[in-house]
Amino acid sequence: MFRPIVVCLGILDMTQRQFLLLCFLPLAIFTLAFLALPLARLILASSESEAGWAIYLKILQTPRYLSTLLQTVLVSVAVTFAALAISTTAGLFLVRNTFPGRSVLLSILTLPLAFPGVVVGFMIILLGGRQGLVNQLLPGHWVFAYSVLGLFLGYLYFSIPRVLLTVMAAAEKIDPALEEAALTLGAPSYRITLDVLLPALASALIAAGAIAFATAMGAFGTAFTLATKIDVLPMVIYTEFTLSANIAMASALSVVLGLVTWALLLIARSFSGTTVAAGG
Amino acid sequence: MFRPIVVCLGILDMTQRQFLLLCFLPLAIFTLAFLALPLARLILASSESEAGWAIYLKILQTPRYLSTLLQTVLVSVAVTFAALAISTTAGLFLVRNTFPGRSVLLSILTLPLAFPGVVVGFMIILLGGRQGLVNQLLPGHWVFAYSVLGLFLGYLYFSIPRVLLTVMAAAEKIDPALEEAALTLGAPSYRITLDVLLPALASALIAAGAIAFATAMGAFGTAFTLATKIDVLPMVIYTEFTLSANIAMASALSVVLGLVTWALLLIARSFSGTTVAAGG
Amino acid sequence: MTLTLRNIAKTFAGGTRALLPTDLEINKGEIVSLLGPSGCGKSTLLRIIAGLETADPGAAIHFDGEDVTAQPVESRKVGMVFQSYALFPNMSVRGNIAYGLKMQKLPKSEIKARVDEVVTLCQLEKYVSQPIASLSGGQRQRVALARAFAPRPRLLLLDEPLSALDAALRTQLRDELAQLLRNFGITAIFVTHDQNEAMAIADRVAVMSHGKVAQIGTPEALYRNPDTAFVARFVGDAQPLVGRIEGNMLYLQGGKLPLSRAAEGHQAFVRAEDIRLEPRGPLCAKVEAVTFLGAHYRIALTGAAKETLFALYGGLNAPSPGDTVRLAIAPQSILTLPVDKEVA
Amino acid sequence: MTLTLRNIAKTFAGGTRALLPTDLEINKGEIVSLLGPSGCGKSTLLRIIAGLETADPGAAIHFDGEDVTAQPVESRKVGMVFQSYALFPNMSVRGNIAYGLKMQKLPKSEIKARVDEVVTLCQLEKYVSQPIASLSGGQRQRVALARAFAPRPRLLLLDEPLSALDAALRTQLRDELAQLLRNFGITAIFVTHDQNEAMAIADRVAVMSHGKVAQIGTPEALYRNPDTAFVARFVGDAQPLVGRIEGNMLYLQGGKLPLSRAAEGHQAFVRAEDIRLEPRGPLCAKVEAVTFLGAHYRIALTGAAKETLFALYGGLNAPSPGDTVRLAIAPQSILTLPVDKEVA
Repeated sequence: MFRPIVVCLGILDMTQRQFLLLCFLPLAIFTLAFLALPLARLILASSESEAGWAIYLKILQTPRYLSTLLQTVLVSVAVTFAALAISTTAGLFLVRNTFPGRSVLLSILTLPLAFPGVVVGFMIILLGGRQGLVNQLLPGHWVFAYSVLGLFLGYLYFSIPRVLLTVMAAAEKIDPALEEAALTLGAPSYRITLDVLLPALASALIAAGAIAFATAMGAFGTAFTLATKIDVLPMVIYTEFTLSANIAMASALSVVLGLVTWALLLIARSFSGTTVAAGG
Repeated sequence: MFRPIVVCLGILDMTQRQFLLLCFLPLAIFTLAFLALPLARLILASSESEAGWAIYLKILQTPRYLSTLLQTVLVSVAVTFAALAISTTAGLFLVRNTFPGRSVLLSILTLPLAFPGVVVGFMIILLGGRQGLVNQLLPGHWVFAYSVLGLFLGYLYFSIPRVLLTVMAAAEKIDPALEEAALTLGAPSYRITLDVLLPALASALIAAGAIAFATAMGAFGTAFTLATKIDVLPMVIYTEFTLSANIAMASALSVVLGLVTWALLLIARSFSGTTVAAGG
Repeated sequence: MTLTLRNIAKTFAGGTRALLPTDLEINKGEIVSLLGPSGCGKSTLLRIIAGLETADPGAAIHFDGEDVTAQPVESRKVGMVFQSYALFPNMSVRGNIAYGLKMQKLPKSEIKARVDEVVTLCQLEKYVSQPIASLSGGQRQRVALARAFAPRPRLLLLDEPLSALDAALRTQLRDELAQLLRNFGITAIFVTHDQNEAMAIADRVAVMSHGKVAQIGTPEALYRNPDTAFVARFVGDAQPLVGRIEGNMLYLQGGKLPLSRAAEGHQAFVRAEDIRLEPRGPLCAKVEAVTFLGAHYRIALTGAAKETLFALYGGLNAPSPGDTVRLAIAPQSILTLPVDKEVA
Repeated sequence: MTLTLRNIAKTFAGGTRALLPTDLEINKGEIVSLLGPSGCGKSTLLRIIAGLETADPGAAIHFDGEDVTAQPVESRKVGMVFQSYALFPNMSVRGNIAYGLKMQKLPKSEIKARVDEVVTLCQLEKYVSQPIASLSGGQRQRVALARAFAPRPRLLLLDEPLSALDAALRTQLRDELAQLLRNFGITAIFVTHDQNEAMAIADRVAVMSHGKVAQIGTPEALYRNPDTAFVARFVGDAQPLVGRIEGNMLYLQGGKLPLSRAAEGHQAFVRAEDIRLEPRGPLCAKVEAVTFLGAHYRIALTGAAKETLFALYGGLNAPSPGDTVRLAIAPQSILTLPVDKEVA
């Protein structure tokens, strides 16, 4: 993309070139070191128990870790797909229709963006906890805050606005003539959605889904506030580190969590084109 | 943008129109309710102490809350500007230069995206804690993990890749002819940076800065893992709620945190154009 | 198919009148162009015929006598080529062309046969399995045409089908498009803002201005006998000869010219190709600038009329800037038209 | 300023030779066009002159005798107009025009005076305080010109200055641009792929093909005496007359034509405007298609030569498709050129 500037660098006189290098190079190196060093330390730390590198094998052999990893992935996948389904439908509706109060509604929809995970967990308890709104209205049966459902809803609450905005931004860019072309060719609405709209949104959906998944995999505040009975990976890492002082295992679990998420982000990026998937 | 589709809706026969409404409207309403209900409950909950709505006044009168709010905002502002400065310099360098291993480097730079705040806090302890790497190399003087510096570095680690990718995506879109035009008009490099590059990046920088600020304001995992001595707002909310069972105050603090962040996101969005600021 | 439009008007939500009540009759197999500057209502008219927009109440659209005014797009059986081509990027060339046939739920073998037929007609054999993104502008245009034509529509509508192409390609593809439309043998309406495109492709041209049809006729009729000054200027770039008309004489700054008829109160126009440099011509002018255009020179002349006149000169030795020359214009080449109220 | 280029070549990193060693001499105040299809190296040559790209070792660029080969862009004092115009969107029109003067650290009063002068020259008075985003394509082009011209460059370079505009505007702004460049009285080089643009604006045209200058000369010289078949085809769309040449006679499918000189082993070309319909013409042909273009008809003819020939017919009553006609071509209108190896 930026070939011409590289060429420019080639023809600047030495003073200017040195000025540029003086500015940029050290900072680039510093940035790299700052980002890579902690990671290297983390990977090293994971080998510093008696088990050595075999600690990764130990994760696979310990049912508690395995089931936690599985649970975390499952909840994250569920949240991702739910958020995609709800946001796509609502997003398409919002983009396709103008009505009074639409911009106010949009502002409300983006409000949850301002709340951290802790507050979201707290909201879920206010709604679905023992003294929660739902339990007060329908007593005795509706305490869901501390179950998988509560966690799921908390994560979903956190994800929907982010996915929604990505979907709406992508939907606004679809050439309206595409739908009109399908209409003149006799396509009914559901075929237009399937054949035109969803394919056009595909890369935005992949990108938004990847971000939702990564966020859910790493969510800590919500899970911690809910003090849920189900283990999620970030909480196990916290427990191993703070309570059990098992630094090597905490490091190893962190590396696994990072790898799973990173791999997914990379895959999503390769499907949806460059930096889209990395926005969040 | 989507006027033609609204027009289409007007000319579809009734069955198709009903089908569309059946699909979209209930889900849109559900989404709205799902996002608005917890918020309404939160606001109501904040008034349910003896103090009533005066609880917001109480926040302003309690030095601990005020200083926490101030501290959180200060750390977040510092992180935002540091992340912007470092990422802009490094990002411009990366976009302007091609060298062997560039794509590997880019992948490494995006790695921190895969780690949740808990792990980031954990990394900071591995580096700057009492048994940390830095303290081992330079014993006795360099335990920074539990101070403001540790928190700052943790947040920065979390923010840099996100800001970096936004900046790079924006930098790649700058018309190279703009810089060439400035060159032919006799502009030296620092003027090109000031007059051409930074203005062209402005909206991306505002958007990325807003996200970095919002993330820092709400960060919990990092702060919690570091078990830092300085209070940040999400931790105070957690403490009020879980340990003191002071639900009203926790709610009021959450509302304040949400409002501050939301206002900032809105301002950023109005400066940088629609949905950019909401990606994260 | 015969198309009859009666009383078609369009007022947008804000109150803007995009189209004033318009009647139009298009015969079977005819190719008609809607020609006009942007904002003249030509695209709105096309979209109303397609069913993509609804006309104001009172309109009537008949296809071969059948009233389709209330029919939705998908049952009108019209093919449409969009300005952006609007090809489905997630389908191959074949997938795009077959889409309309699939929507008609035809058996697979028939879909294949009909796609192959249209592919041959549009010379797309080499590209059938390629993705849309790999096609050039001209290929995309052919695919869009093939997709619109494959379901055998009653009417083909084209919205600025050449404007997405770059200038060099446009002339070449204009002829190709004209040829394809003739081969299809289909009634077609196409919208353009380029007079050359309209004249080269259409049997009849409807020149539109400010939401109404200013004149409709064959290219020759519009060029030779424009009804209004707008049509004369827009089709063939007629230049105003600002002066005084007395009886059948036109008095200009540089001399007087005989007209073919008495035309007092009218405006006189002439086209660049009708101004001749003649040593004994009745009009005196000064050469301002000379531009070599290959087949001829274009000469900017002052002093003959109030405004600068352009003349085309086909000889080898053009005059030089600063020369004084004499001009002649044949009386039948001077168009005398009623004074236009709208300045277009 | 006089510009002398010696041995300018450019090999890209991948080994692609964008430009073969090229020499060029441009006189003071001359407007020269680099004309050619995309990829012919014309933009690369322009960028090397500007200093935005470096030529391969061995090149020499002289401005008025001064060797600037090693000088960086910012000290070469050239003005450049980019294809995208590259106006600074964060500055007003005035800010853009003043930018180069500010970089020269001129006193404020002088900057103001010089900006005002250029603004008047480019007729931008109405727009000086407007933001760039509010300007039309034509206005942007004028601002880009004014910005490049304000610092009084030694040389003005324009990279496809009209290609960002739509077709209707382009002809109009072509004349405006030509006029402005003459008013500036500056040595200028502009790159284009449009022969009409090159001929209408430039004093001399350098036709480029495959990284080298095929021919350089005035528009008339290129049109009337092309050196190669490529130039003949590219400038004025000469059509090949594929047949057999014996002595000064050309034998075609539809008859034989006298040439102005013996040209065995050469290729014959003719332009559409030089083919005349004459009842007693020596060439027999069949009318394939007739297109009305306003000033004349374009007639597609088969049977005369191997490929379809196009002729322009200026009369009122054109023949109809299917008619048999006879054609005449004056011997001096038939270009006989060496056989081209490159097929362009």
